[in-house]
Amino acid sequence: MINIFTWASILLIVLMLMLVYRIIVGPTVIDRIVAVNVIGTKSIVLIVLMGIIFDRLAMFVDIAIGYGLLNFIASLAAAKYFKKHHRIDSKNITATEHTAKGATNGH
Amino acid sequence: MSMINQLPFYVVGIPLFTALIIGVLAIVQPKLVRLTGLVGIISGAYASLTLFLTVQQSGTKYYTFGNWPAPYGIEYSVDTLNALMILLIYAVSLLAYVYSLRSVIIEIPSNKHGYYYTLYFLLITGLIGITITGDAFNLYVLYEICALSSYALLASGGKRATLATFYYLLIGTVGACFYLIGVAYLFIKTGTLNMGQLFEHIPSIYFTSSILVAFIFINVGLFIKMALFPLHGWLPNVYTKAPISTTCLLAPLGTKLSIYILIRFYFHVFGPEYVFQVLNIQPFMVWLATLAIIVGSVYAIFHTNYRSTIAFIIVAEIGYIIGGLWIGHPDSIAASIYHILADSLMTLSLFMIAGTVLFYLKSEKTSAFALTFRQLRITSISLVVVFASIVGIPPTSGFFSKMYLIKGAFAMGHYQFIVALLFSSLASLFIFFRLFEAYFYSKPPEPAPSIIKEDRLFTLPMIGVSTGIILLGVTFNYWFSVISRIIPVGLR
Amino acid sequence: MLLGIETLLLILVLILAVVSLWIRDLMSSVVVFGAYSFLMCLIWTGMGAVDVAFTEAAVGAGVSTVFFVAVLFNTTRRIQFNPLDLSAKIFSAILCIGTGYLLMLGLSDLPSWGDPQALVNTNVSKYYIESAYKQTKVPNLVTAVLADYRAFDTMFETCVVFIAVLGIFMLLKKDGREPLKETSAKANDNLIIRVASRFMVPFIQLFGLYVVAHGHYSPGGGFQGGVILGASLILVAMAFNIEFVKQLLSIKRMLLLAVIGVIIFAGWGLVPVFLGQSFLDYSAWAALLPGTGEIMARSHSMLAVEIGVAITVMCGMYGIYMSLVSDGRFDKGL
Amino acid sequence: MILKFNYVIMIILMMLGLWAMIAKKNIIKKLIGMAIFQTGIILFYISMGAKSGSNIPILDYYDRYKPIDAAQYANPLTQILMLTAIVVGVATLGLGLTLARKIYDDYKTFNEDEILQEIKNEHD
Repeated sequence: MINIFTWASILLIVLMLMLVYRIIVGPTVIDRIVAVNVIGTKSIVLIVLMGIIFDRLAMFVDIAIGYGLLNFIASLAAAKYFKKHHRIDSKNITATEHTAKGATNGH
Repeated sequence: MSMINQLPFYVVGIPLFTALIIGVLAIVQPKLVRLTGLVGIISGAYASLTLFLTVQQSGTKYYTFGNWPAPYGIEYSVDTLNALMILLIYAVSLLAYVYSLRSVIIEIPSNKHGYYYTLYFLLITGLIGITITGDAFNLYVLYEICALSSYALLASGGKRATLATFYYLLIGTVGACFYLIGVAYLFIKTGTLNMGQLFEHIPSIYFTSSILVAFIFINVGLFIKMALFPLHGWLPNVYTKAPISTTCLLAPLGTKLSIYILIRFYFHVFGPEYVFQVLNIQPFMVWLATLAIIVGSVYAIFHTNYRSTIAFIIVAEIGYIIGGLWIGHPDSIAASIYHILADSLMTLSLFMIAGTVLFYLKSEKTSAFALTFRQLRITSISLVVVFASIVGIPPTSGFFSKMYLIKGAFAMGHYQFIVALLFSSLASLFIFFRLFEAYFYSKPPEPAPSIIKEDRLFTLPMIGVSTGIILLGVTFNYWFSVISRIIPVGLR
Repeated sequence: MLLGIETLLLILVLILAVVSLWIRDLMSSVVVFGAYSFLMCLIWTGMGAVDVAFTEAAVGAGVSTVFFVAVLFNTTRRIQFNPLDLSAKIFSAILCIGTGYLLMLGLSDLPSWGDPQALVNTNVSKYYIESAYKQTKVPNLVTAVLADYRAFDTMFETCVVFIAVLGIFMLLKKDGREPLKETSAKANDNLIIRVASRFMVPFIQLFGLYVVAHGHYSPGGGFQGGVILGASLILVAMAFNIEFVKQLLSIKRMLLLAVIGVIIFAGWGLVPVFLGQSFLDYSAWAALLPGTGEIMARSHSMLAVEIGVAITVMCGMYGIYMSLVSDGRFDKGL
Repeated sequence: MILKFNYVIMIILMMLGLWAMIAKKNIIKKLIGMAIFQTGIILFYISMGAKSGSNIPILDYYDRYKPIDAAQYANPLTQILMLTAIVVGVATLGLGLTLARKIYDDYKTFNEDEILQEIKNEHD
């Protein structure tokens, strides 16, 4: 049975495909993190839509909540990483980039 | 349910609960850790002995967890073969544990003994679990229990051990996953994971491609775990760099039990008819085993580091067992199973000797053995005994397994295997004389070294295992009569 | 099951897997791998495997990304150029194509995707679907089979988490306190994150408890709830600092709780042995729990073992994160 | 082909992971490959237990007291097996990352070639 919810889901996946372009090309890591985060957000909607399609919405909302909460933690970890390591482009990273010097400047 | 009926649970449950109790004691009261371990392992050994005798008397024992009938719950089915292997595991781990009581103090920082022994007992739990279980997926979980605890135990040996263990982790995961893929192909065609039920279903799908794929993947996965010749790359690095306390437990049992699982899968899942008649790969497998023996022996000769030599001797011995199994003659199969017992004891003895020499003389080079023969009396006696068994001199156990392997190979016309066996015997003899000649041809250092009194906790298990090797040989009639009952009717 | 959506997602997943392996920067690689796990979670949901999806969302997308970042945090994300090693590349490619070909060989025989009549769906699993509720009064069949029929597997699965955290402690934990190489900047200098976490953490923990307790009726259970609880502690550790979170749950207490979780599970299963039944036979608990029949005893026992699982998993995730991020010193982290 | 599309993707994913484990020089990449390899297997199991037109394996309130048609609910058994496999996977990943961390401490690099070079230098 194909109804509006199925179409909405397919549309969301097509949107995800567009984000994959940003993930592949994205010159810096930050671009990629943002793209991945948007995929994560769309996934939450998609889970709820699937719940409607399966006609068991109550079961899927739990997953969506859990998903959203944990997505936040992964993003926070990445953000914290870049608070310490300021280099966001991957080009020309030198071997000493991770040492103490890089950590403390900027404060 | 009486105590006797609970025995299949006890043999797994005792090490599990010992590990958990040690896990608590490690934090609360570290002094009691070692004593608890000793109590646990002795009571487990007692349970396994009782189980072995019971199974001998009253036949296969079944135990269902949660009281669910067989294909729905997880079932243990203990036949003579399982009971024998569990007895072996307890014998080896008891000796290895006693040995480790001293060696852990040397090798592991004192604040980590609690963690070490918790993992040690979980490893024993896993080893027993994979032996006894009757469920193909439960086997995977327990394999991972073994694997994960062994990674942690092996990697605690320092810088090089970490790298070797990292590769072992990758390849071990591949092995376990290949096994899981094989099980998936069986599962998708039969819808069950219980080994007994799989055995009933499989004749109906003998000629499909999925059972062939399942067979190949389960085999390759287990070959990786047992380090059969082309897939043995991980073994020498891991076993030469890891702490002796760990290798004493893992080296005798880890690879051998994978062979045992393979035998179990051949006999009780795929069925001997499928393995030896429907598939026509016997000559290929025997050649592979022959190559394993030759390559292992050649590498063993060329290494001067004692532990590397042992590692390659293990590779060759795996060739013996796999070759004997695939020859398919009742004599050679019985010899293979018997050799699992003999080789476990031999490997244990070799690594204990390696440890003692390393701890007292701080060297693993062949030249150190000149001093060994002068200074470490019991160690050198054990060395003679174990090499007698590896070379195959009666009345040690190695002689009988070799004799029956040759008998079986001769009957089936696999002459290259016999040549490889003899070559490997010569190679071991050569290795032994290289260790021994150092004693004769090197000048005794001035002043003459005094005899070191070896620690009781080192000598006791070494004497135990040497006695075991000889005893196993002397009583080989009994073991062969036990084992010949295990071989399925189709192969007798 | 939704074939169209699934097919699209599978293609997307494949692309992300390739990208994650191809990008020449470890941080990006890890982030893309996180996205890969997100989509895998969607695929499981679409195929009706909600519990697996939940676990994947919690473990794959959430915690394992954090583990990766925690390792990269103290090391490097640099990938340097290697001279092209053609023979190795060709060798591995041949090996993989060979293996893949073997797997394809078995493909022709497999039942098609989503066939309800395949033997895998009609043999043992049919029994579970038809009688699990009657025998255990747990409508979530996955929980029923996980915590009762195949509880023995689950117990060892809990052990696996315990082994992982112990193994990591064994390998990484440092003795005593080494002098710090660098003075840490004020660890908690970000007001927004701090305030946001202060609001979120209680909700996450409440949600985690709900997931553990409600596992009988909805997707979730010990693992998922445990991971969520562990993640809440990780969040505290990231938003404030490690010293702060250690006041909430010290390392020693964490280890003790991890083992106690396994003991709850195994001990709950051991009691029936003393009552003369087989290990993990929860129906024997009917004699001890007042006012329950055998069926309800099974149902309640499942809750008990799930609590054990949740405790171990919570401590496991927390312990792994803490060890990885502070390199076994437990002094400072992300 | 569409009827076995899932298996094809599963095989490609697994081989991709296996290839990364062997051919990639960076040990973190190897671990990512390992994780992809494991998800391939999980995909295999889950998709063999999916049934078209079925619902999630949680009994509806109205279904609980009636005889149940097994075809209406997805196969719970494969899901349980894979729950276990996921947890085993994350535990393996944790240990693998720990080992990688220790290797970095020892050799100051994640690159396999450099590590081997350093080992060679130590021997000389």
